[in-house]
Amino acid sequence: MLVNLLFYGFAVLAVLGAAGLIFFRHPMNGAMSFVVTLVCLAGLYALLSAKLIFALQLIVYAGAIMSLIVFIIMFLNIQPEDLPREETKIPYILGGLVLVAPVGLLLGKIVKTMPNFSVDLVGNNFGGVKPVGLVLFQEWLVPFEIVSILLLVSLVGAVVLAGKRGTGK
Amino acid sequence: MFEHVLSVIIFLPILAGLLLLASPASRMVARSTGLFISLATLVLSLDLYFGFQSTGHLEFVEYVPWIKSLGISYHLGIDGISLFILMAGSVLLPMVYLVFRTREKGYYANLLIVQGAMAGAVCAADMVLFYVFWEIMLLPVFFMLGLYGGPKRLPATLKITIYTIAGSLLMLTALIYLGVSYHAQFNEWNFSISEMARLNLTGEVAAVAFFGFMIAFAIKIPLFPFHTWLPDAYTEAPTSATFVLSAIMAKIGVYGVIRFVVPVFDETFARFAILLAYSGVIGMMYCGIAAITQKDFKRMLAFSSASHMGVIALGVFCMNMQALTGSIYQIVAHATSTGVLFLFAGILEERTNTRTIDDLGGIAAKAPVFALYFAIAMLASVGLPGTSGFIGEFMIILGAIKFNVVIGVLAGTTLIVGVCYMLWMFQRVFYEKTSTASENFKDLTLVEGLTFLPVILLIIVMGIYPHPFLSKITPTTALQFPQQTPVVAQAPVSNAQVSGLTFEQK
Amino acid sequence: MIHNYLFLSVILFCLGIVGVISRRNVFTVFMSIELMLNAANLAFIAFSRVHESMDGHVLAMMVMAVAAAEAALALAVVILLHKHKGKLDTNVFSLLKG
Amino acid sequence: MEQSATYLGLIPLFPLLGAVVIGLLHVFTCNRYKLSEKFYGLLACVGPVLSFVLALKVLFALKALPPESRYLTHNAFTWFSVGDLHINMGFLADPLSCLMMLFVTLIGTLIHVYSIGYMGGDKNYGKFFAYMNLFLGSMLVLVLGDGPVVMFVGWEGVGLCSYLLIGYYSEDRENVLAGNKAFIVNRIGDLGFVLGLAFLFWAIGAQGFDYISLKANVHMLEPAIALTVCLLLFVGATGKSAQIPLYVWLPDAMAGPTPVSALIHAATMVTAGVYMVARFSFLYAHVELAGTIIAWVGILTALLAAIFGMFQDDIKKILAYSTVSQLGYMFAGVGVAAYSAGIFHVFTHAFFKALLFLGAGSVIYALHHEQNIWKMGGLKTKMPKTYITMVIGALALAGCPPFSGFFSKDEILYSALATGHYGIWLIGVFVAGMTAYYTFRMIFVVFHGEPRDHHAYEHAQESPAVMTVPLIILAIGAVFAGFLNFPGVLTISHWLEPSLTEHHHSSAFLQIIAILASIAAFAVGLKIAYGKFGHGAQEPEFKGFADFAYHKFYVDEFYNTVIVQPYKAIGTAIWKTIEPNVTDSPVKGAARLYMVVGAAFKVLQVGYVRVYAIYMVVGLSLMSLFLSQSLN
Amino acid sequence: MTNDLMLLMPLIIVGAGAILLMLASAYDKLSHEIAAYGCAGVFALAFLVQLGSCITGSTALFGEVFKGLLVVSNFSKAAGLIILACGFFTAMSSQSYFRQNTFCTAEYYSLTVFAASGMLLLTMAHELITVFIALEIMSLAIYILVGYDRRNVVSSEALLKYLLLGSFAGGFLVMGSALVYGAAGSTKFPLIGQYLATHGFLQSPAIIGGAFFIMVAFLFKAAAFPFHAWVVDVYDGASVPITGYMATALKTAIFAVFANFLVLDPGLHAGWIKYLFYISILTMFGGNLIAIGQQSLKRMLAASGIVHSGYLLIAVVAISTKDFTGSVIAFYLAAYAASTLGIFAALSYLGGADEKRKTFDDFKGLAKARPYSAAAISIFLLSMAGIPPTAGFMGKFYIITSAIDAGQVLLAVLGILSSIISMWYYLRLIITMYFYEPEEQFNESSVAGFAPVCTFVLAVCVFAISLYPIAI
Repeated sequence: MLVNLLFYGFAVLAVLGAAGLIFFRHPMNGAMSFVVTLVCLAGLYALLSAKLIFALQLIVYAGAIMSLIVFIIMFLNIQPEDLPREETKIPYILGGLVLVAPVGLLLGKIVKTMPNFSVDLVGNNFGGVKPVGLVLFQEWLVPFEIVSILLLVSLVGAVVLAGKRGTGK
Repeated sequence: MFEHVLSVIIFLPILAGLLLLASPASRMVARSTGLFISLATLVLSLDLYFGFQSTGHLEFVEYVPWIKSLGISYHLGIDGISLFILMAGSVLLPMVYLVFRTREKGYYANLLIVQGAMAGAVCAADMVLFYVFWEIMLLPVFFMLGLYGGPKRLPATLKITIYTIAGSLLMLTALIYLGVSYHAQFNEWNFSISEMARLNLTGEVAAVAFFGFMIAFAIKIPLFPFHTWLPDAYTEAPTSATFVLSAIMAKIGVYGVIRFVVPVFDETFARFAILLAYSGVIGMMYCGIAAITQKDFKRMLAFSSASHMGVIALGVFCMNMQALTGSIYQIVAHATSTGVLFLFAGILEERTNTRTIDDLGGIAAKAPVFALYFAIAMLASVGLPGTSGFIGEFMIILGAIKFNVVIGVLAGTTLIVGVCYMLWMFQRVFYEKTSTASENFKDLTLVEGLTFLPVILLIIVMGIYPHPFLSKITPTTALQFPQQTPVVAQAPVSNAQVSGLTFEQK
Repeated sequence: MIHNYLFLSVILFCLGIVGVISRRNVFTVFMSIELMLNAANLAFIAFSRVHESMDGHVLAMMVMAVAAAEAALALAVVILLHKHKGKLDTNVFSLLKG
Repeated sequence: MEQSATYLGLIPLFPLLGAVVIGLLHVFTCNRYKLSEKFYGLLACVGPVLSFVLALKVLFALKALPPESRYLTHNAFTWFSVGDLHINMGFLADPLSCLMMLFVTLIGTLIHVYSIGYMGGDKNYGKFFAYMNLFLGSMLVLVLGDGPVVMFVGWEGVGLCSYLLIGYYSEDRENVLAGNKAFIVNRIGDLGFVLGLAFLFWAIGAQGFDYISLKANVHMLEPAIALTVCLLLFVGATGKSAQIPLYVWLPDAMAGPTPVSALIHAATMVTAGVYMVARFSFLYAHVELAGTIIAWVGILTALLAAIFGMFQDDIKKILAYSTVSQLGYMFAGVGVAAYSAGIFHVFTHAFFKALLFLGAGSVIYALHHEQNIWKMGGLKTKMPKTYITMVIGALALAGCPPFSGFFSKDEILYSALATGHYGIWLIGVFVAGMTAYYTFRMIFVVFHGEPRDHHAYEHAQESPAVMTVPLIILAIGAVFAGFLNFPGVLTISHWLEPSLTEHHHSSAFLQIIAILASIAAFAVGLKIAYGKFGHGAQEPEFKGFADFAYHKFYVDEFYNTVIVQPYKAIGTAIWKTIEPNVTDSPVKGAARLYMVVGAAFKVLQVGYVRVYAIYMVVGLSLMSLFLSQSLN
Repeated sequence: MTNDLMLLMPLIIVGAGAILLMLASAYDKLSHEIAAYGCAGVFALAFLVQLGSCITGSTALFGEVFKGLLVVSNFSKAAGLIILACGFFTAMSSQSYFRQNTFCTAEYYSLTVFAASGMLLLTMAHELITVFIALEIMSLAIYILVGYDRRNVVSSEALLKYLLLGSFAGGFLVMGSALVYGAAGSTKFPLIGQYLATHGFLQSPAIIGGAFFIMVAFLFKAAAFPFHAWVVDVYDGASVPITGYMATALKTAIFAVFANFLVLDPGLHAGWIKYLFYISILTMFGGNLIAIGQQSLKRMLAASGIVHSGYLLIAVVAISTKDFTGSVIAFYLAAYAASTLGIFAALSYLGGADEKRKTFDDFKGLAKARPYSAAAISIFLLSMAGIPPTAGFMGKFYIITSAIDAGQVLLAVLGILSSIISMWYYLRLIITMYFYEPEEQFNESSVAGFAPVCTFVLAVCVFAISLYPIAI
């Protein structure tokens, strides 16, 4: 019962946060409300007894990535006049909702066709660090490895694009 | 007579042309190379001609598998139909190098390439190979027209190129459809032309494929509604390109009809033959009438050429042996008459710097030899008995009557239509008072005279003693219509023919 | 009820899409894309709960990693653009068209 | 049984070779140095003379044969042979072609000789004789051909020659236009001819397409086709022999040199049509209707031409119309199945009409190419030989007994009467009178009375012998040719029997009536003419019907406005209007559409990244709509 | 095992080479010329190894090593060959390109190689998340290369557009894989295939939806119709060699993985034919219509790239799921890559400093000034237009054949129609080059470099590929 209450609480907050992300004019506000969403998602992960992911969500997403974004926003110290004047924001959002509706309906249909059962917390160390780590390094070695390449690339990219550079030799 | 003579005939000019293009050769070198190569080709094809057994089937066959998985092969061979188009090309093209001097390297190189490509298209016994050469044929014309053409050349170039390529791409689809349905029916891939006759094609898709081929050929020939690229292209193109287009390339369109459409799509063809025949006849009259009031004699010849092609195509659509043989014979006759007329037009243009008929006059008095040659070619093209033009035209009309009386009668009018514009043009250019433009018109030089002499003689010989030529054609055409007995003078006339005729009377 | 989780992820996903197509602020657009990824992650976790297998968790981790990488690059781009125009408006950058 | 005679092939070959030789000589020398006229003249006469000799040889060879198998053939080579169509370049000499051949070569020779004088001083002397020889050769091919297709070769060949010779003085456009007219009108006829051949071939041609086989198979022919073939072939004849409605080219053809008019447009070529009909007598004899149509067309042509002839003032035009009129007689003859009569008239007509033309030529020559009879007069003292010969010719033409014309014309009228075509007979007699009238109108105006143009009169003089001798010979022919068909003597109709399919009527009573009628008509015509012009008369100005007739009923103008101009207009319309705006419009439209749509799509690339995202989502949601349809 | 290692060798070489280049580029002494040679060397080496393994013809599923996440098939090898060749020629033409454009550093080449490694992974990947990551490796590298000219706002704009839309599409890919995972309980192709074999495609909506989202991502990268809008701008903004690289190598990788994904179950393939049919038609015609109006050469080529994706989609529609060889796709990709790279190689040395020659008119009369280059370019254009005897013709021929063979006659006909439409803008360039008088002398004799060599090598390839179609 408590689980359901928690779920609904998190869900509503998450949706609200997402809505806020979309609505707020200033990216800073958007970022903040997005953080709310992320935290709620972390809670939901916990409810789904994914302990490791719960932690990662909080640390990596809500922690690292968002703080990075916020930092950049601050760093560029955007004045309101720098922001795009989106008079047509609301119509666009409504139009967007209409446009997206079919996709949502499709997904909803799909979800309905799936088996449905109650999720109660799984006791044994499902989703704990050790088992997930085992799965990761036994089954999913290749993605893990190539993710490192990906990070490398983005590193180089960040350097190349934003870093200092003398004009080419 | 050695192996691979066809390959040599095809690739010798092409390679020579490419080499010329790649090399920094001078004009003179280019011209003499072209002359030499084309003469060599001529020798080879004469050798071929006299070695030709006229069995009615493919001869001098070369077969090398190309794409095994699809049964596509490098497969060459000629029969009575292709032989004559090949010969026409080999015999006529050397003249171009002799007649026109002041041209650039690329001009001669392109001529060589187009010669080889046309030979290839005619000799190809595999559909894909045919298509390849068919497309290559166009490129040199494209460049000659665009680079060395008249002032309004660009639109003409675009029009002919896109028009033709559109047609041939449709043909490509149809051709692949044939190959695939062969795969479906006989469970093996094969693209060889002769095999396709085994297909039995029915239904609407077959009809569509039929039109895929037909439109491509109709554009090349060109048949009536598809001829609109012709006047501009023929007029703007440099003379020898026009010559190539009218004398040989158009014929390859007809050849395609004979080679693909007639045997493969027999019943579909029979279904639409009447339609096509009408378009041929209408085209003949339409272009013939349009020709009469042309101011520009090259343009007039363009229309007249279109008009003649209408008749030739008609001969194919009439689906009987006389008409078919007639149109094959007419192909050569037309190549020798109208083609040569285009060359003469080029000479006129070179020496008087005008193409307007009314600026000329009295040339007959100035240049009797030229006038004589021109007159003979002209009379051949109006189908005067005793010239090559008559035989084919007569047989086509004969066959047309057999095929359908109305069409036959309309086809007959070519006798009148042709003569109207030709005589009028001849009068205004060669007779009457000498005009300022033709005041100091030089007669043909000795070289030119000797260059044209063989063709002029050919016109007459083919008119007076055509039998040896026909005897090489008839075996093949006889195979096209198995129900008709080949050359037997005393074959009894079947009542079916007579009654059919009387039926058409009612 | 597992469906609720899935519906939630669907809703978040759609909101992400809406954000992308309705906003001109570069940051907002980026965060909307992140939102979509998170929605997907939620689905992963939910499904792995359904299947009682932990593959989904691993996949979610991978997605996070990719998201991080993208974010890094994206922010670099934002800085770059800000250097050029001092604006965060995507519509400012429409020199290439036609 | 079959008789082969190789030398048949030589008969047309000699003139043709002559043509080639002379032609090449002329072409290659004319602009550098001139060969002497004598040389050309002699060279030109060789061919015709040789052919004439061979023709005589043929005559005797034929006489040697029994009548029922009286023909010689020579099969030179297989011309072309495709499927059932099997055509030899073969020659057939039977009494009919032998007769034609004889007078063609004879008159041809004479006119060649005459031309040597007449064409003196012309700069294209060689060209002229080349054409003449070419003509003679083609004419002989026409006559000797053993089948319709070979005949067609000659048929077109003579057409070509007449075109070339009419436009011989090619500097001024009128002549060339006249030549074009002749050739094109002939071509219209040829269309009929070719179509006729086509039908004939598909009907019965498969067993061999020469006269003998056709004659053998003619019974297999359905009536419908038979009629079609007959009429189509006759269309060809109307073109070549200047019958209604295609006669218009012949008067204009007088633009050519006079010997040409004499040889081609009077004696030989124009009679080819009659010859053709006679040739196909085995066919026409079976088709009553066709015969009747031909007869009526012929007689009406005769009438019309006679009317025109009465009001002309150009001496050659008068003769031209008389030719048309006489040709009308001939067709009336063959039309009523009196083929021998028709051919006989061809024969006699050849002599006296050639004579008249050459006479006229000599007058024109004397007056330095003056052709208007109202500028002549009183020449009989100046040029007696010409005068006498021409009077003889005139008498023959007018059908005065016992000159040749009388016999042949009377034969035709008699057969018309005998076969019950009374209308044709009446018109025939009437036209005979008119003939007498316009012929002697010409004679009187030209030779009697006072000279009208004194300057010309002073310089006028008798022509040289090379011109008068042929006149005299022809005059003899004109006088005596008629007796060749005099009952009792060896008759031409008897001689022709093997090669014609006809049956003779013999009714002394009708014979008498016919003869009397013709004589009366002649007398009346002569009387009127003498009354009006006997003592010299001034050029009358025409009014009313006369004026209408003087302008030839405006037929040329009619054709011009109804056929020629519209034809040209259509031509212009096609390439100026229809081609770009109708035929080409799909192509142009496609091109334009192509560009327009291209521009439209360019607009869609707005460059806003959000819009691109929207495109994506639109596509996405559309597809997901379809998908959610397809689900469950 | 060693054999399997050999099969992975190209990937390893490329990855290692990329890292080495990256490290080496830290040294200032390393001029980008040398980096170019190094990069080309890496590609060449990998290419040769790949060629060797092609000849041995052995394949591996890596069942126990990588749990079947990577699979080396003949198709993946062929695709890999094409990708490596593209990389090689790109490196070479960049070497000339950067003699007249100065924003190059050595990282450029390392990123090129990184991208290649991503592409190779993509061709081998048989698991959705691996696909996603490989895709991202490739994309990120390409993003950076697109925006490499930092001082040039246009290229930054291109980068922005590509990055935003690219990661947007990535989001769909992830969602799709999540759904597939939800239904099949795994993201490995073989297991998905098993699941579908037992349940049937149409009976499992989640897979339908998942596959739908995944395909959206692929179609985006392949620039299929509703997702094509970015292509023209991005290609325009990117530097010439990178444009060529994107147009060829990236497309190859995408179509490889697309085909691999579609053939994992006949039902899956059959289910999508209906949609792919319309998408391919729209792609062909949309691309054509965009290309018509273009003045800039790069934009025209970009649009024509869309059209060629349309043809490739025809091939994808026509592939047979059993005994899938992918030869048609591979051949067409090879033919297309040869001609496209050829043109971009030519542009990269004819383009002039800072790509000053962009539009058609800038190349007026090229034939007079540089006849051989003009001839080469015409050959490439004719090959794209599908005129025999060029490779493009054979490629088109195979595609049409396979389409008709698969009963898609209408699709074949429409494909032909679209190539008729496309004739105009190819011919237009030839006409501009040949039939006009030159307005300038294209005399950047200083920038010979390797690009001209590449151009002619590729021109030869265009014929060689068509005359010996070993692919089938």
